Amino acid sequence: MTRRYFFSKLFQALLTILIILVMNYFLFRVMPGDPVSMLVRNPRMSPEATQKVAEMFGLDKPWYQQFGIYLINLTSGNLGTSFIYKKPVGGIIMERFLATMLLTVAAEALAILGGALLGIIAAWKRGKRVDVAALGFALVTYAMPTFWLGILMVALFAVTLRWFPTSGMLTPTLSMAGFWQRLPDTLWHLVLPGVTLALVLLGEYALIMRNALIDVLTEDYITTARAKGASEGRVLRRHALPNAMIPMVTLIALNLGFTITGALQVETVFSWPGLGRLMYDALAGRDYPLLQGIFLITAIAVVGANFLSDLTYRFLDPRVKE
Amino acid sequence: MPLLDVQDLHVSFSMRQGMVRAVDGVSFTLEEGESLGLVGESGCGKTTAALSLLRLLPPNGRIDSGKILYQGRDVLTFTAEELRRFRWKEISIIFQGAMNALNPVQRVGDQIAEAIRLHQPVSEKDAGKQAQALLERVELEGRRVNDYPHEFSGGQRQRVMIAMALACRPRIVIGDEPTTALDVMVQAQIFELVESLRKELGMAMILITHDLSVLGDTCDRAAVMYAGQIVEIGPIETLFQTPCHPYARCLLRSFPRLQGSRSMADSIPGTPPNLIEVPPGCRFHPRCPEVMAICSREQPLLLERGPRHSVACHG
Amino acid sequence: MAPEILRVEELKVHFPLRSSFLQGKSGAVKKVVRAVDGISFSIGEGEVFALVGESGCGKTTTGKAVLDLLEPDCVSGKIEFFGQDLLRMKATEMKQFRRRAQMIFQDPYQSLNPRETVYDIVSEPLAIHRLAKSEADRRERVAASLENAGLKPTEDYLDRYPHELSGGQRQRVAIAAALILEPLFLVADEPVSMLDVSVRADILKLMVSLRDRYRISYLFITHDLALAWVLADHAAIMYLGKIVEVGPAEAVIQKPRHPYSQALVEVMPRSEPRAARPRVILRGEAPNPVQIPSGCRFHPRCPIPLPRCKEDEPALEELESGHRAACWRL
Amino acid sequence: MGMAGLILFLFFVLVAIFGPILWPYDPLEFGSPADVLQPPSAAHWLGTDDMGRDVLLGLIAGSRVSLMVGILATVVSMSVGAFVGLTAGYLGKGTDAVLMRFTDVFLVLPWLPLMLILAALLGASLWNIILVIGLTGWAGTARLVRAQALAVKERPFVERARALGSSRWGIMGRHVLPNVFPLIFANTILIVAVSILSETTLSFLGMGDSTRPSWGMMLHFAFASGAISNGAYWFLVPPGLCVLLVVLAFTFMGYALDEILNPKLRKR
Repeated sequence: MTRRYFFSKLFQALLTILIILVMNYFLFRVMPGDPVSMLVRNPRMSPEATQKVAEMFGLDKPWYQQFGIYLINLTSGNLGTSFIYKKPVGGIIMERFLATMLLTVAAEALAILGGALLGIIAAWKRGKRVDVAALGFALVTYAMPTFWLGILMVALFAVTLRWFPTSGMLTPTLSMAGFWQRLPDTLWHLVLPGVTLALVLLGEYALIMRNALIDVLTEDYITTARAKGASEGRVLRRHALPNAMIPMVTLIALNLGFTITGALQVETVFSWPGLGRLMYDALAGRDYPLLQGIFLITAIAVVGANFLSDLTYRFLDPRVKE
Repeated sequence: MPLLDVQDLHVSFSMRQGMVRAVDGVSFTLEEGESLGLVGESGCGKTTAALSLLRLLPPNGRIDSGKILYQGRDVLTFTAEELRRFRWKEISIIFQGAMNALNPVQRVGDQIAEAIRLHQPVSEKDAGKQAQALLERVELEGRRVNDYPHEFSGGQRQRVMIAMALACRPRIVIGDEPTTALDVMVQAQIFELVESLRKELGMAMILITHDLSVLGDTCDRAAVMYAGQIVEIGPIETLFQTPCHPYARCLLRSFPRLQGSRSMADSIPGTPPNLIEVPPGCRFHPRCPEVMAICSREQPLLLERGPRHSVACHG
Repeated sequence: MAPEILRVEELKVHFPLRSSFLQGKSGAVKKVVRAVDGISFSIGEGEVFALVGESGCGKTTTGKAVLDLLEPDCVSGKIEFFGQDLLRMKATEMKQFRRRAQMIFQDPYQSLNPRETVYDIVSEPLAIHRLAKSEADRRERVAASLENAGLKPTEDYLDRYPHELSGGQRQRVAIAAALILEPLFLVADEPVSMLDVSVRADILKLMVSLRDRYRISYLFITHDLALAWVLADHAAIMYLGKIVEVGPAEAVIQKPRHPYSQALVEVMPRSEPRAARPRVILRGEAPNPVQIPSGCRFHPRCPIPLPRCKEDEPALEELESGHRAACWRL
Repeated sequence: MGMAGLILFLFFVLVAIFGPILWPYDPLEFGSPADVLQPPSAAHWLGTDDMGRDVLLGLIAGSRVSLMVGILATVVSMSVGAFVGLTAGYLGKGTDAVLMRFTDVFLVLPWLPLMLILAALLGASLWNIILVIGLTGWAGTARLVRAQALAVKERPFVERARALGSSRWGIMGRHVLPNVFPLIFANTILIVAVSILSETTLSFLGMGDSTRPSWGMMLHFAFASGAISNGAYWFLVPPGLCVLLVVLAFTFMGYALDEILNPKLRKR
């Protein structure tokens, strides 16, 4: 059963990636205007360069051949050449990917822990002042534009209070220093962007945790646990939480696309040298191959993370079959 | 001294519409090894009364007054820790819907073992072995300790629930409609199982149901409840053969039987009162086929009519 | 016997078990749920025919099948309504059939659209079949139907929503909506099992009175033998997709011959104190209709099996006039 | 809570409708150099921006853009989502499987890069932005509508209607849709909130229609002109606050409606 579940989920993930590949490809074909003229929209390109680009993309061949070439290129890690960096897109993205991962994972971990904790407290003190405050906090952070929260954080903690650096991932003077010197500095730089992204996610997690827990606490098996003589703390830990985690994991999985989106914004504000910052630059230079590559990589990362969360889900909820 | 002595119990719920007096002056006793039925329509307060014995009311419920004496000690005065040790060790419950009463994400063996380990200093391994033995006792395969609740059928889940209820060898088991939603055949199996285990272990039982006739197989005595109060309580034979309260008679007749005539009994007219504003006098009087003038004025007291048989009726 | 209105022959309902995408490719044998596995019966005019059995025995599926409410490719056999084969009806004939055959559902809390008023609900069949000549005619018919279903005065009910009614009243609304088409045949699937005890008798009495007044026939589906006993003219006991015993209610319920029917009758609760009445309680539960035992499908649970029960499946044999049972012991 | 949301919403709607009429504002007309990035004063209640324009006037003009994009984009995504969801839920089988796989892809996609690419390719006009936001945000609605349609389809009253002889489309129109609609409605309002946030983000990243500046675009200019390091909080805070309040208004209304229209049957 478990193996079948694993393969069926893997199959789904691969199918999703395939659909994304197809979409990514056609995104640039079905749009108004032919691809060449679209590429020419970049004013800095000469006619010769345009011709070169057309050949490079194989635009003179029929579409199915083009699609085949695209797929073959992809499997060999060739995502095309960036207009502005004049380098292969794959390499540029890889350089930045780790920075984004660091930010995203740190923020997500913080948000899950903080959100769960806040949700539990709110549910436990349902209707009390703590609950109302938590609810209000969750709604406000949810309603804030992510980048704006980032701007406020920079303005307050970096510019005014000078507690944290305003931007980047590393103090420039340390760029040649050893790893153990750079690590604390990078973590220092990570605080503001990490907290910003975490705050945006945290509110919704807290809300879900609270509602899930409140629902679970009215279930009959909670009464059973109490009747068995379990203490309130044990009821919460052993019976309520494992069940309340199920909707939480669903939300986290569904939210991954949103997390990436948030990360891209936060990176823009904090000049964090990840994919978001890269995307901002690519947009400014209308660098389509680069944009396409970023879209593809983030999409695949999200699908991969979703696959992992499906496996976690199976672990949390034995009722899930296929 | 009876094993359990409930005296003038009052329980209320605060609802948006007002205070619901779900249990309004209920008294009964339970002897060691005795089996008592608690019968009534839905909403009459029978489940609330039973949950109160373990102080397991939902957050909006409150025990307003009364005494629940277990072996002479009032359960309502227990500290949190005393209460925790009292629950399941002394009184356990078999709930109505076993699907919801079992934790869906925990193996049934672990759930049974938890009940044991909460009250006895045994190792996890030994508790697991005991859980397995308990499952076999309720005629399930022992290896199913590793299964999750959704892998059992409705009847089997109820067996798991029974195994769990017996885990600490309590003195009293409460069955809250343990066979509702089960087929008649499974229902009979469950009652037979409970009966034999109860006899074997010498436990007392409180069985809650809306169908008086199922009590014949299991109970020594029964109490009929209406609108938060007991209207008649007595030996099961007496209730079946010569029920005194008009409501008890109506309730008994409203389930058609295989034996006897093929005619259908009349329904009880009207609906049970809402428990926010109960009718004055006897609560049953607006629906009573034998109503008298006094019934709307004075509330009848639960008075003894025969050996261990009491009725609350002016008639 | 009264003229026959419904005749069912060798009705089978087999649902394919949903297999996963990968499995389907591997060419594995498709599993099938044999919910109804070849049953025959007939219902006469003005007759109440009770189909009794435990959950999962196929009684509800049978009820839906005879009203053509299932996926057509799952159903095989013959269902004749006034001699017309239901499974081969044309669209216009089917529309006509829908006027004549109706269903009353188990759960009155779920079977009425919560966003419609009583008037909307009861008048809907008129709209579907374009029967009302005018708005006044429609109003009149709705009122008459509500009155027939015992909801008086009708003005009190017309503008109310289902959630404003009690369970018994809702079931009456459902009955009124069925009655407005003047049906000849009603399938009643556990019509009182979700209702409070105190109102059950009223609904059952209403059903009987409609039978007496309009000669409506019923297929009455229930798990409760006692209800079949007070209501039915004929009764059939189902076990795992098959009818194991059928005949006049008097015979089937009071003198059951099949060991399963006997066990079912014996475990019915009685208002008797713990009498020393001997009774056989069958062990275990009915197996899943995906894996039906060989031979007599009841043999693994039968208290008195014979060696041949494992191999050969018994057919329904006539014991006395109209009373038939399927058991090798008989 | 719903009331507070409604009042906020009405306030912004009034501003959006009448504000630009009473106080016309041309985003292309720059103020005098002396007015660049001035803090709030009697002449300019909320100060001026990097081009010397009045921030308050910009806010008023931006309210119309933000609300319009939010609501129209929602109409687009709701239409697509409801259509896909209902079709999948009602037709079932193969159609359902294909549509839902496709929906799931859209559901997990990181929508910001997708929106940016689409906006860049289509060109950043107001209508394109509406289209882009609408076309990337329909998946959640489709899932919700499908789930609800399936749930309603399984309810006995639908089977009862079939037994009465109702046709498929008759059942759809009379029984399924009216019971799915309230849920869609509450969800719609929540989607407006998300759409407004999307528009703000797109504009902030420079993908807005520069002839119709929204709050997001004001923030874009503020950020790009270094308002953070200048301490020009009057340029940074008000547009963000407006977004926050409008989104909160829609969120409040959405939750309140959800509560009214879809009361969960809580146990006692």
